[in-house]
Amino acid sequence: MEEAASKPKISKIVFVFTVTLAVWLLFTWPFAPVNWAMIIAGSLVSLVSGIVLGGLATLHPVKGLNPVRYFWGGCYVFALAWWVMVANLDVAFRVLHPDVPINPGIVKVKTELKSESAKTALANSITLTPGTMTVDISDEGYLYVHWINVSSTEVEEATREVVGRFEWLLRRIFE
Amino acid sequence: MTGMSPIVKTVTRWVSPFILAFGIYIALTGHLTPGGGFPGGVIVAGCFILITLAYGKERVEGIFDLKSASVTDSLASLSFLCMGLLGYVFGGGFLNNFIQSGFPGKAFELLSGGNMPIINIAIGFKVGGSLFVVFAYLALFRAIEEE
Amino acid sequence: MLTYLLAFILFAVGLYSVINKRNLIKIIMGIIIMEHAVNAFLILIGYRLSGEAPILEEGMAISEFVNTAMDPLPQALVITSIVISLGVVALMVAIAVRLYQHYGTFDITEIRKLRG
Amino acid sequence: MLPLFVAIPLGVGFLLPLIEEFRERTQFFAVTVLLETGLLLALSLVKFGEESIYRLGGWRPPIGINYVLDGLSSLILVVISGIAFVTALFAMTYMSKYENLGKFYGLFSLMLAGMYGVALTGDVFNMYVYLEVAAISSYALVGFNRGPEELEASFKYLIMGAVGSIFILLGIAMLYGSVGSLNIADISVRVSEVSDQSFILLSTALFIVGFGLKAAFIPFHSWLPDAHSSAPTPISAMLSGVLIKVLGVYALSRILFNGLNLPNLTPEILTWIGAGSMFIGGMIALGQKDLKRLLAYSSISQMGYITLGLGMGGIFMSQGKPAVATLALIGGVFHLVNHAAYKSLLFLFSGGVERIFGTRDLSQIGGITRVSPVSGATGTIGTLSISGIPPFNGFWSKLVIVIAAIWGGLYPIAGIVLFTSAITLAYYLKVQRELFLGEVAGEITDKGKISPGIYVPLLILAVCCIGLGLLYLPEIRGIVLKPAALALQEGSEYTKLVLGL
Repeated sequence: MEEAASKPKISKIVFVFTVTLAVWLLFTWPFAPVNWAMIIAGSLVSLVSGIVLGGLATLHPVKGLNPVRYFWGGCYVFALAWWVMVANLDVAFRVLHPDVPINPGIVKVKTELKSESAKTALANSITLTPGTMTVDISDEGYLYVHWINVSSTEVEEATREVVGRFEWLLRRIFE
Repeated sequence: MTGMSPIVKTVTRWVSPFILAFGIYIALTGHLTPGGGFPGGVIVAGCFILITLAYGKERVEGIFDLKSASVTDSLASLSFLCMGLLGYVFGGGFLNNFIQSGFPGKAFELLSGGNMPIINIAIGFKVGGSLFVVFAYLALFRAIEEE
Repeated sequence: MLTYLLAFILFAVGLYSVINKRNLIKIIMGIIIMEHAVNAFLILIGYRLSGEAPILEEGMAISEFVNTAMDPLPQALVITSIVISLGVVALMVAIAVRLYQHYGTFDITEIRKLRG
Repeated sequence: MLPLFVAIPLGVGFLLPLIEEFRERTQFFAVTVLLETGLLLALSLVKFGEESIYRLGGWRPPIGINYVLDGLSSLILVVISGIAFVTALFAMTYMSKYENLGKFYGLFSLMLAGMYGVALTGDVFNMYVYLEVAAISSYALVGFNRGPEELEASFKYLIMGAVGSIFILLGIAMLYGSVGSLNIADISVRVSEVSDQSFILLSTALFIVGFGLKAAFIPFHSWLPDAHSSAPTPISAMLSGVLIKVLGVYALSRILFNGLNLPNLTPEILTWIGAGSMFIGGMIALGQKDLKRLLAYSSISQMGYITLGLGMGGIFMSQGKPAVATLALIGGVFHLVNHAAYKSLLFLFSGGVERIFGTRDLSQIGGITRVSPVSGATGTIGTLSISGIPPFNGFWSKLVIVIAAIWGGLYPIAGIVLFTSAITLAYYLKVQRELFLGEVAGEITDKGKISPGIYVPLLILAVCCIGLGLLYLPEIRGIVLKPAALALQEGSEYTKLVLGL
């Protein structure tokens, strides 16, 4: 699956170069009066970064240049923020409730996502949401999630509750 | 070393170009902002150490292995020394700023430091190379012994 | 005065660890604690209440800079001493690992072929 | 010119490991280092006797770092360069069978760079940095063979050295906190104006402990015999001959005499530390069986003489006896030069002995004069001069110290010096009896190993041992030793030179 690190393809180099340069320009913002020295330095640094680390970059760089994916990525940020807020209130309610209605445990869930990036984003999203935390990931597409209020230990049921809401958006972004 | 779980690998893949660029940025603008050669070099070395830890020794071999790290180390220190000696020849004193300070650009711009950015870059490479060598000798100790 | 006291307590903790512990790693940690005590002491010497970072910004008068900036020299000294202590600690750990390979233990009472 | 002293060894030190990454060229490394040290020796001889300062980066002294060349530092430069040259010559043959020689010579050059830096710099923190450069290289060099004992000695040396460095750094921090300057000359101006002298005294104490650990004064000596006997022979010669003097006594006396203007009680403490090191080191050396360990303990004892001379100089200065003070300081500096010569001779000789017999245990070897007359003769000269037999150099410097002690009225010190000389003679007579005069004992591993590459350096040092006694002739003394002693005694001259007041 992983290709040889020594021979990065040109497309990968271009992809890493573009993304790094974009971030560089965002952070230094040399445009108020145009600062050519900063822009040229940024291009050189991005080129170095692309040549050295291009081999590690995403496996399908063309996908990374598709603007539709970035649109869904933007949507995902807002959606995730909403879910995190809701989960926050839920956890706060459980903690402040006099009975402390929690039922912690580790459940096994299954994901339909295939690419490594999508799985990583999913795992990180689950961890970011209060109340759930990814513990481990297996090669067959199973995630082990620590859940503050285990409502079902069945794989299908737990998958629907924990993973379901992220999956459809992530599939549009990464696959 | 086989590396870590897919999550660590993927995140490493995502962030490592930015870490590298950030390290070089810190070293490059050492004369304008806090930072300089040493922190920048540490960040650059951290990037490669992260890749080594996440992917294992084999993966990093084509990029930045032990030999290229020590060569970088020596070359960077030699170039630092050369800058000092060039100052001695042209500027009248060891490490003198022989490119006039503030000459190409105005003050508070990237090219205003004379020879400071060059020295900072040399220090950055030196620190990055030597830190990676230290890491490689300590963390990959067994692997090197077995060869 | 509190500065001096704080640094000395930390320094004494490190020195205790170097003198009194038998594990190589604990001795190395003692050295690290001592170095950090001295570094903290140096930084605190240059501290000034409600001072600013010693960066001369565009359009800043020199007198204003002198009145508000902290002393940058101890910070330069500290970063140098951090670099040096990095080298020393790296060498120490490397030698400790080698010693462990030879003797199979980190206990200095069992690694005692040479007599002082 | 002065930065070249640091820049050349630094460049060579970085270049050799780089070349080694691509090709292993043993003799090339050795020849490069030999040329480097030869060049530095020539430079230091050309610069000898000159008084100048060098402003690094063009900044004027209290702000920037400056290099100072005065009587003492130019003498120290010659000593470092001379011993380094002879050691490099010796290592060319001796080390040729070892591996990783690029790293060995690289570290050797870095150690040289650090020592030159300590000798030249006029800034306390810069001195600390160079001191660490030299010390870290020497830690690595002690463990160069990577055997268990070498590593253990290296670790012990490393811990003690690191603690010493931290003490020095704390002293520097405290000094900066109370005086507000790092330039030695500037400190000597400002230190008398500080209202609260207690922190100055505290930092003085920290300096004495820290540099005492580096110089192996007697309560802090435990690392030295292990480190100096475990290192490869050329490195033992460098460590005992130069490193402990430059890093320990020279740096300490530079800061105390020129920077802090000798705070109260400091000269007395130095004197008694010197006397104690001298006496106890000699007593322990008497019982040693391993030749290199005996030499190492003898180093502790001889370092005591140097410290004693400098400390007595301080006492006489504070008592207002400048003439006696000069004599005592000359004694200390003179003994420093002499000890560098004969202790490196003896360590290189012990390497030759180890090559011949395959062991350093004194009871198992004997009759070296029959096996190798040349190296036997040089060894005899070394032992005779270290034990203070009249025509050789060791006698003259000890005589100067004793005369200074008696003239200044410190009779107990004079007594201890004389008694320690007797002890020194005793343990070197033991070495003589076991090593030179007895029958050829033990197995002679390979006679052919004593090649010219081994004994020519020994011969050079032996000639130095005979010739250095001439330094005390009044004409030569006025050029060589007296400026060095006056550099310590006349702190105001140093300040004037640096700050240009």
